[in-house]
Amino acid sequence: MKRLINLAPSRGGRWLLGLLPFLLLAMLYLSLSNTRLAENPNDRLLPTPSTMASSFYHLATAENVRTGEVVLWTDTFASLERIVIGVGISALIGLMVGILNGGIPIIRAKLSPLVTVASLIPPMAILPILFIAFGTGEAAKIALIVIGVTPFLIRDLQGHALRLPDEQLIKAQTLGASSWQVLLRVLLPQLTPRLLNATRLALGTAWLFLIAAEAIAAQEGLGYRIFLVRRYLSMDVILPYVAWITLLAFLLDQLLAWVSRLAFPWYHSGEGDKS
Amino acid sequence: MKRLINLAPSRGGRWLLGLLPFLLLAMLYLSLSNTRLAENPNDRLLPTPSTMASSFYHLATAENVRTGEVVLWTDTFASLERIVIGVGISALIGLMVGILNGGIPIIRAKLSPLVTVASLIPPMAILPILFIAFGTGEAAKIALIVIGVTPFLIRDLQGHALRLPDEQLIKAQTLGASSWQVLLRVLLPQLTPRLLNATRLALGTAWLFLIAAEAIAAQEGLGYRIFLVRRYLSMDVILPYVAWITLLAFLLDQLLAWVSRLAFPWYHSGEGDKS
Amino acid sequence: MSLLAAKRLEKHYGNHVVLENLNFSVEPGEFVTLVGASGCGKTTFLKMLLGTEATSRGSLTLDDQPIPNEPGPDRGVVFQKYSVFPHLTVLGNVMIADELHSAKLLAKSFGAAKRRAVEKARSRIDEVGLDHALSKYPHELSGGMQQRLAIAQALMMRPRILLLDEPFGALDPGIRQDMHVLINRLWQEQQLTIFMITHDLKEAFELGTRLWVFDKTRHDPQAPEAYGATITYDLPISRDRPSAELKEALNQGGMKTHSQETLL
Amino acid sequence: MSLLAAKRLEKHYGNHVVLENLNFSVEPGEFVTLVGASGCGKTTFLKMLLGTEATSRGSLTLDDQPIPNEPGPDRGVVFQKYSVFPHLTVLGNVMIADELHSAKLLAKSFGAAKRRAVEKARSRIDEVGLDHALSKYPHELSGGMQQRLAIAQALMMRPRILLLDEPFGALDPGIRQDMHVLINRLWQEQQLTIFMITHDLKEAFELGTRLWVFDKTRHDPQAPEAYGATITYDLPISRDRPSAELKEALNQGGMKTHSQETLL
Amino acid sequence: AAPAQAQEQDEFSVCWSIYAGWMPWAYADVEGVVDKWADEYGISIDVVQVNDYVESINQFTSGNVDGCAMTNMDALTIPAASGVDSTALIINDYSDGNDGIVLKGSDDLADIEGREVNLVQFSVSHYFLARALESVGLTERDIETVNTSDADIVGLFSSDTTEAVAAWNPQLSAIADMPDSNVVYTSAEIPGEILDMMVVNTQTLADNPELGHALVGAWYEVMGLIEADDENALTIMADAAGTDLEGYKNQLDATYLYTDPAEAIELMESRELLETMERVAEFSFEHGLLGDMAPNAGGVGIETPSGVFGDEGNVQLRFDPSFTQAYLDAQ
Ligand SMILES: Nc1ncnc2c1ncn2[C@@H]1O[C@H](COP(=O)(O)OP(=O)(O)OP(=O)(O)O)[C@@H](O)[C@H]1O
Ligand SMILES: Nc1ncnc2c1ncn2[C@@H]1O[C@H](COP(=O)(O)OP(=O)(O)OP(=O)(O)O)[C@@H](O)[C@H]1O
Ligand SMILES: [Mg+2]
Ligand SMILES: [Mg+2]
Repeated sequence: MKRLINLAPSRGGRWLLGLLPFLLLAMLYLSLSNTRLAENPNDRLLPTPSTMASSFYHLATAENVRTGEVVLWTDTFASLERIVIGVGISALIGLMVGILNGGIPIIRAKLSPLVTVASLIPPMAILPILFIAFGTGEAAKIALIVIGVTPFLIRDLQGHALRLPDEQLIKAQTLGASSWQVLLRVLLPQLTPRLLNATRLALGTAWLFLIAAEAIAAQEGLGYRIFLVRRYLSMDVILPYVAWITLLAFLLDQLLAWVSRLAFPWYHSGEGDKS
Repeated sequence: MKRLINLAPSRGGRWLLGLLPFLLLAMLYLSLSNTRLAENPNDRLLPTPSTMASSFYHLATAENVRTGEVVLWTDTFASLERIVIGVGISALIGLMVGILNGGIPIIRAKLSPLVTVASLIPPMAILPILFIAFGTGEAAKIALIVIGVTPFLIRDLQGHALRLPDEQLIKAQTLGASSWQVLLRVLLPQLTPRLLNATRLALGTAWLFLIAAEAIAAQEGLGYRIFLVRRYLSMDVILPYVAWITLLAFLLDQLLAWVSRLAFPWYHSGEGDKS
Repeated sequence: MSLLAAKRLEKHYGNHVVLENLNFSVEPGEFVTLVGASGCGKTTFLKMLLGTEATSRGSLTLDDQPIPNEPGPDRGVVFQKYSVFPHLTVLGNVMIADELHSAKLLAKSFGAAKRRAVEKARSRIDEVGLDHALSKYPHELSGGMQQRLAIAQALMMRPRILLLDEPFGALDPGIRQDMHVLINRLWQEQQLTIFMITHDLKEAFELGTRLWVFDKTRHDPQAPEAYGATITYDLPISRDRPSAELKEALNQGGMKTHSQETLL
Repeated sequence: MSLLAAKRLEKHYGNHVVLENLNFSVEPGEFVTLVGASGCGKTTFLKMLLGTEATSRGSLTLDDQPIPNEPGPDRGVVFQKYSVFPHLTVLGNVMIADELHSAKLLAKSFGAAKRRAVEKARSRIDEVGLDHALSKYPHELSGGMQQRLAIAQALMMRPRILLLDEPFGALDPGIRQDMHVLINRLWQEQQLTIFMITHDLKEAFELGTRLWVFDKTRHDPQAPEAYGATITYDLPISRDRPSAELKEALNQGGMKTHSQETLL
Repeated sequence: AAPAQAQEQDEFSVCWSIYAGWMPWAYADVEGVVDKWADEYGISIDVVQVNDYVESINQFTSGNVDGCAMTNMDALTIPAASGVDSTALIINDYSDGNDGIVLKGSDDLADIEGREVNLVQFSVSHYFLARALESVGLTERDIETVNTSDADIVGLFSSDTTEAVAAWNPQLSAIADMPDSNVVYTSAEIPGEILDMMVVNTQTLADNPELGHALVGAWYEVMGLIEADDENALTIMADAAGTDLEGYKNQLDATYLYTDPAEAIELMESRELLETMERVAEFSFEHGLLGDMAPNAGGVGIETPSGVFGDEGNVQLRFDPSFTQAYLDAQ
């Protein structure tokens, strides 16, 4: 018999094994749900899959009488728009400040402590200030995402910039590069794939802030819906919405990974990190 | 003249430069605050530093008439307790699952997909579910922290476990180690400092969830107080509390860093990562 | 009955044939040195001896039994890198073998057992000349000291076979010379059977009693992965300079650059 | 007037004296090879020539002017690792020098300028034999090809001085031989002044016209950092085998292991 | 414990959230009034404060607590509509100005037309807003509603982009203090419609009447203190609400507290209560708050001493004066 640590499942087996805990969870849910519903048929806490499916189907197809909009899609587009804009702005700021901080010691000396402190402040706690500064519309929600995500991106990119081998900066200078040219042709292109990677890591946090922002004040959005129907304990809506958000998060993540592989082959097969 | 990228500030200069943006921010705040207060002396949004200081002093010293407790300390202890327990549980789970996942291929095949999916679910979206499932006691708040932080810790530690050179696992086996012994004497001690490091990274997120949870259901705690006085827009309490939270977060982070350096000298001066 | 024997042994990764048609038998006490171009499969071969890579075809036997399919205490190993545990001191690194053996559950010994293990480890450490660095961590040691430590560690369990994968590749030439003396002494004292991969033909000659050259006998430029390497030369070595005949053979066998480089 | 000259040059890091009492003058067209024990300060010396490390005391002049305190296009460099840009293809890596020069703002050329740059780069790439790999990224190249690319890149700006820090240290012996031929040819064709650090004394003799041995002349076992290394031997090399006298000198000067190893 | 399972037990929990009319629970909890009454009936009652109002009701609906302080409308649309048979044990007050609509730049309610209104959607604020719109001949189609968490509504109002809010106290008074804020409509204009109550699970109450008696007893003991203007008690309540004595008294001024149990009984038995509930049910039905299954406003039956509104076979919300009566009789 081989030692446990030396036993590797086959390819197909891995697939099945991976599915196993999901099946177990599903069965656990079903049995709990059945017990509760047997006791009280009106119980909303653990709805049956069919209830959830029909609620979700309803949300995904029925047009609102007043506006003619379909709830699920309105929510999805509103949320996606916010997260894409928010993360986009963060990425831009992160890239620029990260390059400047990482490449120019004098700027790093100025900004680094500020970024460190900023990254420690829980953005949720300073909401009122955000409202004053950015109003209560889309701007505030996007600002919350930006404030929540940018310090992480800056620190990550700054770290990567500092970890670029000195040899490359020296080499560029021996080829006659000015400071600006070093930033533009050595740091920028090498940090871009790392930005994509960092953005993928930051997406989770971005979703968090998006939902928090939508819980506070919104007229549509995935987080809005969850926090609105929460008062009716409509788990038949909340659970499919959570699954839907998870799926969207997964797809966004994969999209970024795919773009990165396509655009930066040297990064993924080279010495770049393997994550 | 040297190129900009080659100019490094002196030690003392770095210190001063780092202070600069904070001074600028402070001045900006003061001028904004003055303008608002000149317009409306009752404005609560941007209180003067002296107002904040006296409010904070009051919270930090005045005993509550009925309980004899000092608000700031009650809040601080309640929040710290939650965060320490929550992060502690997460770290334990993270370490154990991380080691098992990283060390034993068969377990990894089973759990890895589940962990991946779990890490994609935005915990904020299941916040409503949590309170319903766990009630409003400490359990729900700690559960939110655990749910929010554990998947990250597991993935990080699993990654580190997989990145340990195969040579070490093989070496241990040639010395006669069983699977259990490999986990215990090779993986566990080498992952512990990495756990501390990962925990430091996760602390920011943990604070976020703590505050979010305390906003919904709590009877004391830093997040609770902020949300309580938010009803009156008492920024003279909120702003010092935010600063206090930031300070606590910083101290916790430094504490972990210090413990790690003390306990794992080989990790910090060796080939371990430099963060 | 020979210690190790192979018959028409092959190793593939998918369609990529790495090794083919290996036939040999090795007696206890031999010191086999392995040379060959980079990527020709020397490490892969060592891994098959270790048991971390399965054989693809043919037979590989230890004491006439198929070789165990995972590492065990009868076969010690020293790699070029990562051979010692960074989280253990010199003493801890050497003691661990004993602890794994005597404390099945905790893999850590206490009291008298611990004192015995320390005693034993110290004498091993003395042997490799690290007695002044007992409580240092590997990152505080130079490359040469780390490899000594790795050797002391590997020999704690008194393995019958010692596998060395370019153990001195990363060392300074001066230090390397000291290591040669050390390994030679240990080999004789402990009656080990050693397999050592090296890129340095001179080293191979200096230490080994038997030299294996790994190379491809067939090569298809269109499909470089279609054929694998095998043992093209299996030469007994006496401790003198290589004979002219040997040089000749090597020059023709694709080892030109190696021999030119190190044999002048 | 000599190209480079040093007078009582020293380099300290805090209390740690790395180099002391360096005196030399180097004429255009010399090929200086630097050898010395690991950690004795060879790379530090090269960095002072590059301008990335400041001198601590004494003078170091280029054309009788204090050496510029940052890298410039007159001094090209090839490191052992990280010498090429991973995000650029072979063509891009070589073109970039031209682009930095001709497009100050975007550092990227277009249209006719681009065609000219490509043309120029291709001829350089041809010279180092990488013409078949124009659009490959460095990670797709072998170690030897990467170093060739680094050399082609470094020579694009026609530097007067070329600094090489163990450029071939990571290469296979066979490939190393080819690189020797290449660097020798380029040195002669372009009338470069070359400083090359190597661990391989044979390489140092084969390529250089002048050999510098870095070593400590004073050593305090209690305070190993109190004294620095200096140039203990400054030997002109003819392309023949080293004379017996030289061997003798080396044997006594602490270079024993090096010479034993590579000169047999 | 799931509601249907409720049997005889001796440990109970009730929850409340911060609102002027419910602050007596804070006092009753920390000063041991509830414990005293619970001991008297041989049970124990855990009084839990929940920071977020909606969450507190969810705790009740999901069966985590046995009772919860909530308004009449939320009692109907959340637990009752979810099939949790609920009993209004105590009617403690009605909002007499505690709810208000605030506009920026105008003191005329009619100017709300076309604006975005921040409020807690589908809450009693929403109902109140609908009633306000009705009074000036507008409907909800003439405005846009933005769901807003109640804790953040003050911060939002100080933002330039906010045009109108509907809020309750204490937020309302904080907003009213701000520059350019005009309170254009308050609940004082619809007295007796927005009722604040203590709601208890009907089944639990039926199985354990002691719970009802203990809660009622504790409540009216504190009411006595308020009636007597007990500064100490009021200060404790103010402190728990995050304000000072003066601020809290201002809030109480906008709250019509039924300090006299007889008055509360009178309201429960009155015809007006049933009519109010009918109006609330209709509003809720129009907004889909009674669930997709409800065929009409009467889908969820409401029972008061003066009669039943809606489906008699599906009565889920009951107003029960008997415990208050028992307390009165015992005094
Ligand atoms: N796990 C693997 N999967 C597929 N191919 C592999 C694997 N391991 C090794 N190879 C291939 O097998 C061949 C032999 O590799 P090996 O490491 O044994 O060479 P080597 O002789 O030790 O080389 P070096 O001298 O550089 O260490 C290489 O072409 C390598 O690409
Ligand atoms: N930035 C630095 N700060 C302090 N000490 C340094 C620094 N850089 C180098 N040193 C020290 O200077 C000495 C010389 O280092 P250097 O890298 O020049 O050696 P080297 O001769 O190139 O060695 P090798 O052959 O291993 O490359 C070493 O002892 C090193 O520790
Ligand atoms: Mg190998
Ligand atoms: Mg060096």
